[in-house]
Amino acid sequence: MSAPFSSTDAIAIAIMGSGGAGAITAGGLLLEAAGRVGWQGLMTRSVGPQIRGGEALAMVRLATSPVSAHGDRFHILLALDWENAERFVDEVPLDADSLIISDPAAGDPPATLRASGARLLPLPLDRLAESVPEGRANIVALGVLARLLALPLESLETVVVRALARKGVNAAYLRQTLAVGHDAAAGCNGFQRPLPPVSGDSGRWLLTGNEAAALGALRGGVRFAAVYPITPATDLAEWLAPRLEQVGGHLIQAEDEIAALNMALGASYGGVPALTSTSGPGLALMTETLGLAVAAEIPVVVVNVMRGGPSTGIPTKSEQSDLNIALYGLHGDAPHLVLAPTSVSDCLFTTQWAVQLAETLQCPAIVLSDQFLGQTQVACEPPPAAKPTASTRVIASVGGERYHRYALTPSGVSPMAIPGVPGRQYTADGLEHNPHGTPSSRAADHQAQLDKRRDKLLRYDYGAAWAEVEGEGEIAVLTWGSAAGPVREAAARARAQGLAVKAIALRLLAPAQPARLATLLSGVRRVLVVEQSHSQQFLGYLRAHYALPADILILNQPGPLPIRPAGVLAQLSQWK
Amino acid sequence: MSAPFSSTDAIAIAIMGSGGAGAITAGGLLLEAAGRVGWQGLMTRSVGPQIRGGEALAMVRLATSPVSAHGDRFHILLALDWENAERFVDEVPLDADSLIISDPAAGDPPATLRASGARLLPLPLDRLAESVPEGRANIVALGVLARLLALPLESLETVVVRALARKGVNAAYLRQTLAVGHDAAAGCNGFQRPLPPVSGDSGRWLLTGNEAAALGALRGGVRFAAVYPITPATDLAEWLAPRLEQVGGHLIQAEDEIAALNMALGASYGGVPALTSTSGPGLALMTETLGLAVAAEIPVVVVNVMRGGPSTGIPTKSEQSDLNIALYGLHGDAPHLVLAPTSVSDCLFTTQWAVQLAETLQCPAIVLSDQFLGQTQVACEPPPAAKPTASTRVIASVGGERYHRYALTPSGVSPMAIPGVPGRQYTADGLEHNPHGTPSSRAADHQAQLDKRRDKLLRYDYGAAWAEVEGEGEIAVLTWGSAAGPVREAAARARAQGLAVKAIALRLLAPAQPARLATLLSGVRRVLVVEQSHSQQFLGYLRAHYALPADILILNQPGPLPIRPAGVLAQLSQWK
Amino acid sequence: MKRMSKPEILHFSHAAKDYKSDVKPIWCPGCGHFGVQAALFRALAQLDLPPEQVAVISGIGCSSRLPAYTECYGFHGIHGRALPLATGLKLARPELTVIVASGDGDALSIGGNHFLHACRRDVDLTCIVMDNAVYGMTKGQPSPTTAPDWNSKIAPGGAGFNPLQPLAVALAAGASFIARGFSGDPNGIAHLLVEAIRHPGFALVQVLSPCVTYRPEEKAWKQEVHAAGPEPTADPAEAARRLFADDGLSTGIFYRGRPAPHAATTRPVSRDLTTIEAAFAL
Amino acid sequence: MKRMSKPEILHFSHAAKDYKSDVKPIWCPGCGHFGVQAALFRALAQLDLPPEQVAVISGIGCSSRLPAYTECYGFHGIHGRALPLATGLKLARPELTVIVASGDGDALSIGGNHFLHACRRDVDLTCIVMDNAVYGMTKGQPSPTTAPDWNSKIAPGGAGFNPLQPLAVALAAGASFIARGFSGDPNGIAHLLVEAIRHPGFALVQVLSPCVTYRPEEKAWKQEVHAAGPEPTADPAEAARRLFADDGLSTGIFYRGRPAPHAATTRPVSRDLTTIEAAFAL
Ligand SMILES: Cc1ncc(C[n+]2csc(CCOP(=O)(O)OP(=O)(O)O)c2C)c(N)n1
Ligand SMILES: Cc1ncc(C[n+]2csc(CCOP(=O)(O)OP(=O)(O)O)c2C)c(N)n1
Ligand code: SF4
Ligand code: SF4
Ligand SMILES: [Mg+2]
Ligand SMILES: [Mg+2]
Repeated sequence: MSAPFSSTDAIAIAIMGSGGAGAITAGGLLLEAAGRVGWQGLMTRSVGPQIRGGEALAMVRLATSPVSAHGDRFHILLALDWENAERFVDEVPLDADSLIISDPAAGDPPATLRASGARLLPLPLDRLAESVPEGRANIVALGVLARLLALPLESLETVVVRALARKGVNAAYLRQTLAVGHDAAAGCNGFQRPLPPVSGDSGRWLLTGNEAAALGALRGGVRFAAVYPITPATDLAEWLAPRLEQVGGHLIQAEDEIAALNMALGASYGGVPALTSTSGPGLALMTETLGLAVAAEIPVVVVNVMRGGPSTGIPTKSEQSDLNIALYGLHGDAPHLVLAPTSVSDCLFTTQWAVQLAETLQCPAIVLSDQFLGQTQVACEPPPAAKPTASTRVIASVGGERYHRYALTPSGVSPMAIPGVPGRQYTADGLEHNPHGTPSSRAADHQAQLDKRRDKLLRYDYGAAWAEVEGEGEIAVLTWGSAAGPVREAAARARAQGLAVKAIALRLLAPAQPARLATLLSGVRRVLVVEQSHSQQFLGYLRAHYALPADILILNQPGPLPIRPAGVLAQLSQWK
Repeated sequence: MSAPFSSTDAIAIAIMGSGGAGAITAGGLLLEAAGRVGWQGLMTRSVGPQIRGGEALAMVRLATSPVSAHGDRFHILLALDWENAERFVDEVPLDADSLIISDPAAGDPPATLRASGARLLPLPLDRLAESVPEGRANIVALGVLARLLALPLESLETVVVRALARKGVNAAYLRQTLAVGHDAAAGCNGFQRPLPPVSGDSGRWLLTGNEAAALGALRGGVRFAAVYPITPATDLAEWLAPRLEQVGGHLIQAEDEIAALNMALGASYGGVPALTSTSGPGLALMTETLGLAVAAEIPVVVVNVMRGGPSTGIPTKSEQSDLNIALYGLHGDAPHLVLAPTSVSDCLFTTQWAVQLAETLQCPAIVLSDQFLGQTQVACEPPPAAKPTASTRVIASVGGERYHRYALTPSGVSPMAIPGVPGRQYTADGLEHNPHGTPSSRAADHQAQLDKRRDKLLRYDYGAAWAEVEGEGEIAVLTWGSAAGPVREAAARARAQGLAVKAIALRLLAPAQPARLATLLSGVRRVLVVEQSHSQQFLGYLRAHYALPADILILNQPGPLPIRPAGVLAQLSQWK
Repeated sequence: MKRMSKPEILHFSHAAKDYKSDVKPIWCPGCGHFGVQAALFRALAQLDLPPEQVAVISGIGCSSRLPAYTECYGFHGIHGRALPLATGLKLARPELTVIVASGDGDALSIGGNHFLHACRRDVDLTCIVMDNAVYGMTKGQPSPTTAPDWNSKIAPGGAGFNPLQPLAVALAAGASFIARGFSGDPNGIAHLLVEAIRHPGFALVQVLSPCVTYRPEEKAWKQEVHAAGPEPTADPAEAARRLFADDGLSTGIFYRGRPAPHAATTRPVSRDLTTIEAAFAL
Repeated sequence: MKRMSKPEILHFSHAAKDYKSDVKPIWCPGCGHFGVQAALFRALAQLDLPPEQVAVISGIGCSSRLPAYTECYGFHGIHGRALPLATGLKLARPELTVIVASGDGDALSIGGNHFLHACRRDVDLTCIVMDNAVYGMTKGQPSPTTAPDWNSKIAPGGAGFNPLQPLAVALAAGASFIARGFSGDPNGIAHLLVEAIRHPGFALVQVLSPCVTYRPEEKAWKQEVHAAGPEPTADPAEAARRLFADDGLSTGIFYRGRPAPHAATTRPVSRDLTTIEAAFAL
């Protein structure tokens, strides 16, 4: 479940180019080829505002151990050209130890990049490409990188040929193009950044967080989905659609997000575990219906892949700023579940768990993923195999005595009848009701049902999965979601520097677990809170629901730039 | 602005009856007649589930000083019949000092009421009514109450005749019916609860909080409204519709709440201050559009009249459970204004202030009223006359140089161009943008605009109106909205018992004012938090944004029953 | 997809009263919605559908209170969203009979988008719109079917907007069964509902259902309604001709077309999860 | 109501280029929306409307990016909600020319309810729906106007639902001006827009606007579009006949009816606030 910190041997490579140059393609192939030799890593893409074909940047990080965040700087920036490079300079921090590879024919790197002091390795990428029929500079570049990283060329050949040959490119030419690049970099001693080969079991999975979340949903038993497209959540649904059909389920594109969630609710009311996926603006449209799911006690899962806000904001960039709406965005007193994956691959486990919790507790669950987690592709160890878990919903079976859908039980959960079962007919209702389900505005019924809906969440034992904890010490870092990646890495570095640090990433955000956190924080005297939101939403949440030591530091920043390990480490170092 | 605590001379009367008995009519006429002789008071209605004509209960409280809450118990319960009385017993606490008036022909009071030990005054209301042509028992009852309260009969005659004569009832008969009741109670010495006459300026206004809010909106300059009907906010719009037309404005009923808020936003973008009113489910539908108002910086006011939640909940009953969604229900980091009236009549000031703040700060403002504040009718001192205040929006005038709609200014507020003004064309946008307004996903632009939108709210000086404070002491009660009424009254009683208590009702909930509250709390060692929500939403908000003393008590309860002064006092007494 | 299968039941006839629950309606005495309730029970009895195989889904409004008054499975959802709830249920559980109970405000105002798309999708649902040209539950505001000059508190002198013709809109949007009834004639509605439920696509049944409290003048509908005339047509252009000339008070089946290609059916499992997961392995 | 009055301007002619801003479109090269942009500029120039008297309001989508590319006042709102934004603006500021720029997803999927009610209300707006039968901005999902068998990632093999006929729906819902153009013919669209803007009620102009990236086959529209034929009719039944027989690729004005009674006008002040407040005094 837990993805350990990125090892310090990690190498970060940025590939940049204008529309059509193939930077993203190259980045993806590099990651895949690296995965095939047992390396692990991730790739995040960044693109310009054009709908299609604009400038693009692939950010790849590779290591021999799991990678769950970007690092502080890039070791290699490979520019296919310098058009619109200015757009990306913020995203590609370099230093004097970095290497810039570019074609001298494309001109000099922009001054902002040169100011980093990075060394320059000029290579005639275009001319080299032209030396091979159908040759392309991005493939030459991959050959170059293979040499510098000590990545076996065969691995690259396999993935490049498989990916591009089906687009009609001649396989032999592709191999030749790679070789040209590989050869051209042969003399570049001193520029190499080899990663050691991985031995032993090197089976790797290649997937994005959105795919992982969708798979988690399938494993959890989801067999119905209704969605409305929205960046950066659409690809989750696009992966799910054909697979749901294959397992006998169904995905429907609804007319809007309100319809999507209501359709999911209808299916779940009918006994079929259901899901929708969306992002901030869509989640905002769903909160009324989420309240219905709370009051009528219908399980449903909403995967919300966060992007920059407020409003339409920055749709293609990551941010952790939907925490508030996920926790508090329902009107009335409406207890529900909020969970957050702590890494790209953890999207699988967390979404599966969310389905199981929603089904068990007859309650909506929101999974807070984000653009980084959702759209970053990782090469990682295969997640533990898990049989698809059956829905754990408590069902009312056929029976004669009067059925009370909202009966008050010790656990707070009452057996739910599924249409089709004789003798169990009832009306699910968002109006306050008595245990039978008949609308009631009496104080006693309101209090009893409010208690029931709260208590079923509070009495449930969530076990250790509620948070991911690494290390021990008087200093704790509290974080969540994609910020957990850089925190994990910073904590490991701090430990290496002799600072005992406990890194805690909450996976279960609601209901809050004050007793559990108190246990984790016993002996902790100082807390650093790390989150990617402008208004310190996570800090506010912690203050509202948990007892924290007096000595608190906060590191928060909005998107689109990621939190980097060095930033976290700098805060921790104040306590050295 | 501040409505002082209810004087201890207050008399509480409940009038109850089945469908068509006229209990609510009688309650309203009693309050109006009392107001005409200078008394103050309030009336809240409670009805059964039937759409029309079901059983009803009027709860009236009268005093010679302002009344802003219901008391601990009722002095008089007048039952026109006992049908469905069980429905209302929770809402009408009685004690041995109470008086039950009912017609012996209607049978005995239910056991639950008799258990209170209240004295019984049997009066043949129906027979008395039959003694007059067109006579009705509820009017007889008013005659009885006039005698017991020492309310001059002429005052009742005036209001009863004015109200019912236009429905075709003979005025002479009405007077006769009142007299019959008045006479019948003549011998009831020992049952009297006279209020002393009020001398001096006794001009009174009779209005509900929803009417007061609508008037505040007009005073603040609102000239456009778009609404979708929802209980208990509909009557705000119904009062506003004809009056907006009279002042040259316009109200439109939209197809749904999303359309309503977007229409208001369109009008405001066009330079016309605009409002919508709704309740929980409608507010949930509006949060996406509220985010647009934040990002595009368009002023707009949403009056949210809270009802029991979650989901459809208890539409006709009061609760303070939309605090979370109002504060945190927008996706992304979306700073906005949230205000709450502290009494029925304060709905006027607070809504007017909300309009002015929204216009000044180019930001949406949510006014959190509730069913109690909105639908309770008060007889009160006329609010200070105020000239309609012009909109205080900073407008961009005609000009030649390039216009930056979202320019970074010291105050954070940038001049807004109004369509029609030449040379100032711009595109309002919910996408993140640079100062000019052009969409941008750059980190620096995002940070700058997030800072701007936060800082304009933080830098503004809200003055003393941000909270309503009464008293001094080491104990403070922190509350908001309609809970302020019983808190005020309990604090006054505590003071009378020698306990120094400071009562603080926050009128401005967002942005939080930690420095101001710290000043108010300096010297305070204990805090009691009072709110009408099941999940302690206000306490969570306080903990998240304010520094509080360690010694905190919380008194929270969901609707539909009101918080009563005795409940607050019982908590305070623990600190005696 | 995990779902219940239609149980083997011993055949027995259901009577209308078997579909009535013991919850007392909150409706005003004389409300048109009582007629719809009675008609629904008769139609279900005539079709002899086991109550547990029927789901009645609604939004919010006086009309939308219907589910709890039936002995079927019910879902009283939120305002305007009954159709997507019902669509999700039907797609997940195609063997159930799914009926939507709605009002002119619920279906045509806040729910208008779902109405449009339910017509277009033509999923096998029966949608009853109890049309009283007013918001009853919120005490008398104009709805999309209200005349422009109807005076109300919120729109003094009238809202000024032309009423929507729900049947014409439904036809244009793709609904494959379109009918209108009058709540004063429960047998007539029962007949329409039987046909609507039997129809394998989206079936719209508008019922003129007077709100005696806020639109007492609608009691006159009893005198004004009249039969639509010729037999239902299967030709959309002909149906359009009739509906564009229609006075809004004629009853009967206007259109019964071929349902659209889409049908809610259970798909067989064609691949197991392990095979699906294998594609992630490098 | 406080509002700007139309300023006395020295009369001068505007050229199409006067309506173009310096913001560079994010559209793909060859996108149909460029043609709509050009047509709008020509129509505004032909009507000689001062740019500051025109407001272009949109939702979200490639098509909805139009406002910032004009030199008019603009509002790029949220997905699906351009029509209510525009309605509020027009009611509050009747003297402005208000134009809505939308797409098939924006106007007909998430925005369907507002579309329905904008038609019904018939407020004086011009609504351009750039229809490419796809969600361009989110990279290629089916929209309400997409054919049932169009294959896409989210609906492999096709979504299976019949496409919506926006013009027929608009007619049934009450729109008083209905036309269709093709983005490959900017002059043709400019003509339709001139008529639409002049029309005093709700004017719908659907523009077939190919998405060259996700629906490259739409480039064939150039060969397939054809003139609608006869003159516009003012008879809804006749318009219905035409639209129900229409192939979706004919261009021209289908319907120009009498706008509905409602008109956005400024009302005179008839009472001051003090008089209104006086009613509260006992
Ligand atoms: C989101 C939301 N908005 C508004 C309401 C208030 N509301 C309840 S019912 C209703 C109108 C019902 O009208 P209709 O569907 O015609 O039913 P009728 O009562 O006339 O049968 C409204 C506006 C609500 N419950 N939820
Ligand atoms: C509430 C919400 N849901 C979803 C989206 C994502 N989204 C943006 S544009 C769009 C579809 C646009 O399609 P269309 O209107 O046809 O415009 P086109 O890009 O094809 O011109 C969607 C679904 C969003 N921005 N907001
Ligand atoms: S208000 Fe009208 S629609 Fe509602 S129950 Fe009464 S009569 Fe029926
Ligand atoms: S994706 Fe399609 S609609 Fe969008 S800009 Fe490109 S061609 Fe135009
Ligand atoms: Mg109705
Ligand atoms: Mg489109």
